Order: sequence, then structure tokens, then C-alpha cells
Amino acid sequence: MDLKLGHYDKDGIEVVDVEGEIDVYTAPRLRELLIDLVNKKNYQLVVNMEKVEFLDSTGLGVLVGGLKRVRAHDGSLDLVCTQERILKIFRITGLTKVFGIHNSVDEAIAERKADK
Amino acid sequence: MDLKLGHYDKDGIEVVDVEGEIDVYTAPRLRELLIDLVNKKNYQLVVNMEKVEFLDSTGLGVLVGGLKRVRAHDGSLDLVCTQERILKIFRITGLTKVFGIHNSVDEAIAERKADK
Amino acid sequence: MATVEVAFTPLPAHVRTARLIATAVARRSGVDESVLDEVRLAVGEACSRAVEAHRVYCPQQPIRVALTGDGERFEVVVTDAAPAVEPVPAGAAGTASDTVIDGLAVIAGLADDVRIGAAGPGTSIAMSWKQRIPPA
Amino acid sequence: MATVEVAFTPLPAHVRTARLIATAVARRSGVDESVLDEVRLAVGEACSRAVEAHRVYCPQQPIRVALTGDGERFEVVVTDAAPAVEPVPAGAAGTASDTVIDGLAVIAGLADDVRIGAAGPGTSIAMSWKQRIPPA
Ligand SMILES: Nc1ncnc2c1ncn2[C@@H]1O[C@H](COP(=O)(O)OP(=O)(O)O)[C@@H](O)[C@H]1O
Ligand SMILES: Nc1ncnc2c1ncn2[C@@H]1O[C@H](COP(=O)(O)OP(=O)(O)O)[C@@H](O)[C@H]1O
Repeated sequence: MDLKLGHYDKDGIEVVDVEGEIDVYTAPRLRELLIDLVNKKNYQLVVNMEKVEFLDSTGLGVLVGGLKRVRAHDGSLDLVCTQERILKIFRITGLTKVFGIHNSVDEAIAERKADK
Repeated sequence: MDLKLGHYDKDGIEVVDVEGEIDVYTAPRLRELLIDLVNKKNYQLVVNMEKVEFLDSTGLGVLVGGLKRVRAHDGSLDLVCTQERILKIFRITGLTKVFGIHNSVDEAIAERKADK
Repeated sequence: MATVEVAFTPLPAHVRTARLIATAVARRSGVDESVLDEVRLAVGEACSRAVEAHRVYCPQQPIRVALTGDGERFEVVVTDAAPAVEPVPAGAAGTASDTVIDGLAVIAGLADDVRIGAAGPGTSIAMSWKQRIPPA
Repeated sequence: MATVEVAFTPLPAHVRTARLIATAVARRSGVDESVLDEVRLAVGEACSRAVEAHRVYCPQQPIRVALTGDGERFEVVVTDAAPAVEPVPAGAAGTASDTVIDGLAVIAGLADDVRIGAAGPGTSIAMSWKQRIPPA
């Protein structure tokens, strides 16, 4: 409820669209999706947070958990986020240094490809 | 707060536009406006409720109070309302029989003119 | 135990907060969208009555609202602490020269079931609605 | 006396209700729009912690939230009844294999002032913000 999840392949990278509120109530659904994608051998992920209205520490924990899972397979989890109120919680928790945070899905994919 | 009031003359009838919530908190402002209009000798009123989101018994009381005031000067107070959820409270309180309720400001004015 | 309980000081602005809370809790308890407007209006009426009574008789005392969704019924109980059994006289809260519309009649026209009872020095209004879909 | 007090059962869905209430009461207390997001997030963090602790230790007990706007500061106190002084172990509420991000650190980064104290068997987190405009 109040969280919409979608995902699609773009240039061999799996893009996850997240819309709504990621909190203690909805975070389990995002966790399940990330685990499911990794189980299906998608290790290069971009999570598009442009339509996220609310993110709390439970949601952050799920993103960090996803990052650990893809890293265990030498993969990556990049974020797309330009909203100041969402970026603020990444800064408060020091996670801006942990995630690659990009301005658009295209930018995230381009930088990831260049990194290889 | 959360109640916007405007009014204008149309064909000698004063139309009051009400937008937002009319409740115990905001009804006093509508009451003041109606008293003020009557004091300025506007006895033919049409209250446009098309943008009213919420109306409770306090708001209804103010409308009935306005009706009494204009009637004391042989005037009229007609309503414009097509929203089912607002009409419901007029029906519950039996006030659909007390007010002329119209589908548009033009209809309210035309019927009031024809009535004369 | 009620699902959510709220206590607030008798200010007209808090009637809006109570309406907002009642609508949110009802929605999350699985009350049908078409019924939410009724819940919002009925809870607002009960809280407006309580606020007016408290302002006259006991402005320092909080008004209490208990919301319970058990999957079959959604119930809201609004309890005031005003010693008056009679309705607040017209004009007591600045409604001078307005017609007093009976909020209880509105509540009775909205809720599936309404019970009014004594609660300590005050009065409680219990309103309930049948739930049409199971809670989320 | 707090302006508005809320008590709710420890369900994740009610954390949202608590956030909604805190934002609404803060707005009506005159808290600046730019600060409302901070209030919403901080109250949500405190309530999430409390809900997780209650689910482990005392699922029958309500969590209490008191909101007070005195015109100078807007204060929210979230009180749990969980006997544990230590944080809830990671994974206790189904967060297995996620990194536990410290909600208290988030709260400390958001509120102007945070005080943590013992409250009966449980813990209270008092968060406050300076008010920039007078209450409506
Ligand atoms: N509580 C009420 N419920 C329904 N209609 C009402 C209510 N109070 C007043 N009215 C209607 O509003 C109109 C104007 O009020 P009225 O009763 O004439 O005032 P008064 O008795 O002071 O002259 C009347 O036609 C009356 O039927
Ligand atoms: N609570 C936290 N706040 C900020 N950053 C964190 C937090 N927990 C983990 N991280 C960061 O997330 C990344 C991945 O987690 P990590 O600490 O490496 O997990 P582990 O120690 O289990 O390997 C690390 O770079 C770490 O700095």
C-alpha cells in the first residue's frame, strides 16, 4: 500500500522504479524485490528514487542490505535521486559516501558502463 | 485557513464563492462576510458551494443564519451545489426544503429573476 | 484496547486534526472509501460538540477519541468531560443569531449505529460503521 | 498539558498514522513548512523504534505520543513501554540481513534538541524544534 515497485532491463542493467513511501510498513516489499532480483542473477542495479515521497531508516537499511547482496557478487547498486528532502537523510546517516547517487537513470547507467 | 471567500455582483445579485472547509474553525469567517454583505444592503445572495470540500452543522447553521438575515429584508439566499457528499448533509438535516439548491450560478440567478 | 486513542485540548483547530486522524485510521482499518466521508463528518460533529461544551465548562480538560477497527465494525467513541447534560445553549460559543443545527441528528444520519452514554462527569458518543473489506 | 496525545497499538501501519498526526499538529501549531518534513521523519523514526521494541517485548501495550506547541518550541515525546534498555537486536523485527541504520542518529540529525530518558519500564524520546511563526 502506498508503495509502487516496477523494474525493467536497460542495457543489461536492471532499473528498479520506486514510487511512494518506503518505511517500516512497506520496506519489506522492497527488500523482497531486491532479494528476488539478486536470486535471478541481476547484480547490476539502479534504484530510481525520483518518485519516492518518504524514506526512513528502515528503507535505508533495505537499500544498504541490497548493496551488500550485489557486492557479494561483485555487482553494483546505484541510486537516482535529486530530491533534497530525500538526499538529506542519506547525508545525515553518512550514506552519500556509500552509494553512487545520480541525477537520472541514463546518467547512472552511463557512469556504471564507463566504470567497467 | 483552508477557507477562501470571494464575492462579486452579477445582475444585481451578490454571488459569494466559497472554497475549502466550512467547519467550527472557519464558519465564523463566513458568518462575518454574510453579516457584512447584509449590512451593506445586499439582500439577494447566491452562495456558490461548488468548491466546498467539507461542510458540517456549524457551517449549515451559518447558512441558515444568513437566510434568516436576508429574509428579514425580504431577500433571498440561494445555493449552488451539485456535489453529492455536500448535498447529503442538507438532506440529513432536512435543509433541502429550506434552501433553493441550483446546479450553477447562472441557473440560480435566472430562477431568482424569474421568481420576482 | 482501542487501536488508536487521541486526547486533545478544546480548540476548534483540533477538530480538524481529529477528523484527519479518524479518516486515516478508518482507511487503514479497511473501511470502504465510500464510508470515509461519513466517518469524517460524524467524528467532526461529535468533536465540535465536545469542543464547544469544554470551552464553556472545562477548557483545561482534554477531549478523548478512541478508534477501534476489529475487522467487522469500525467504532469511534468521543468522550467529553463537560458536566452539562443539557446541550450547550445557542450562542455559547459565538454562534449568536445562527440557527443551531443539531449535530447529533447529523451523526445519527451518518453512522450505522450511535449510542450516547454517561462517562464520568461527561458524555460519550459511540458511533460505528460496518466494515466492508478486511483490514490491510 | 500536551496539545494532542495519541496512543496506538504497535502495528507498522500506525507509524504512518503517527507521522500524519505529528505533521498536522505541527502545521496547526505554526511550525514552519520547511521544518514539517523533519518533524515527520523524526517522529516516524521514534515510532518505528517503539513499534519494533513493542512487537518483541510487549505487543499488547500501546505506544504514546504527546505533541505540544507552546508558540516557542514544538515538542514531540514518544514513549514506549518496552523493558529493554538495549536496542532491539538486528533482525528481531524481520530485518534479517539488512544493515540496521540507527534511527536515533537520524533523529539527532533532524531535531533541534533530543532528550532520551527512562519512562517507567520503557524509554521516552523527546524531540523539539524552534517555532519560527506564531500559532494560527
Ligand atoms: N435544526 C434545523 N433543521 C432543519 N431545518 C431547520 C433547522 N433550524 C431551522 N430550520 C429551518 O430553517 C428555516 C429558517 O429558520 P426558522 O426556523 O424559520 O427560524 P425561526 O424559527 O427563528 O424563525 C426554517 O424554514 C426552518 O424550517
Ligand atoms: N548505520 C550506518 N550508517 C552509515 N553507513 C553505514 C551504516 N551501516 C553500514 N554502512 C555503510 O554501508 C556499507 C556497507 O555495509 P558494511 O558496513 O560494509 O557491512 P559489513 O560491515 O556487514 O560488511 C559500508 O560502506 C558502511 O560504511
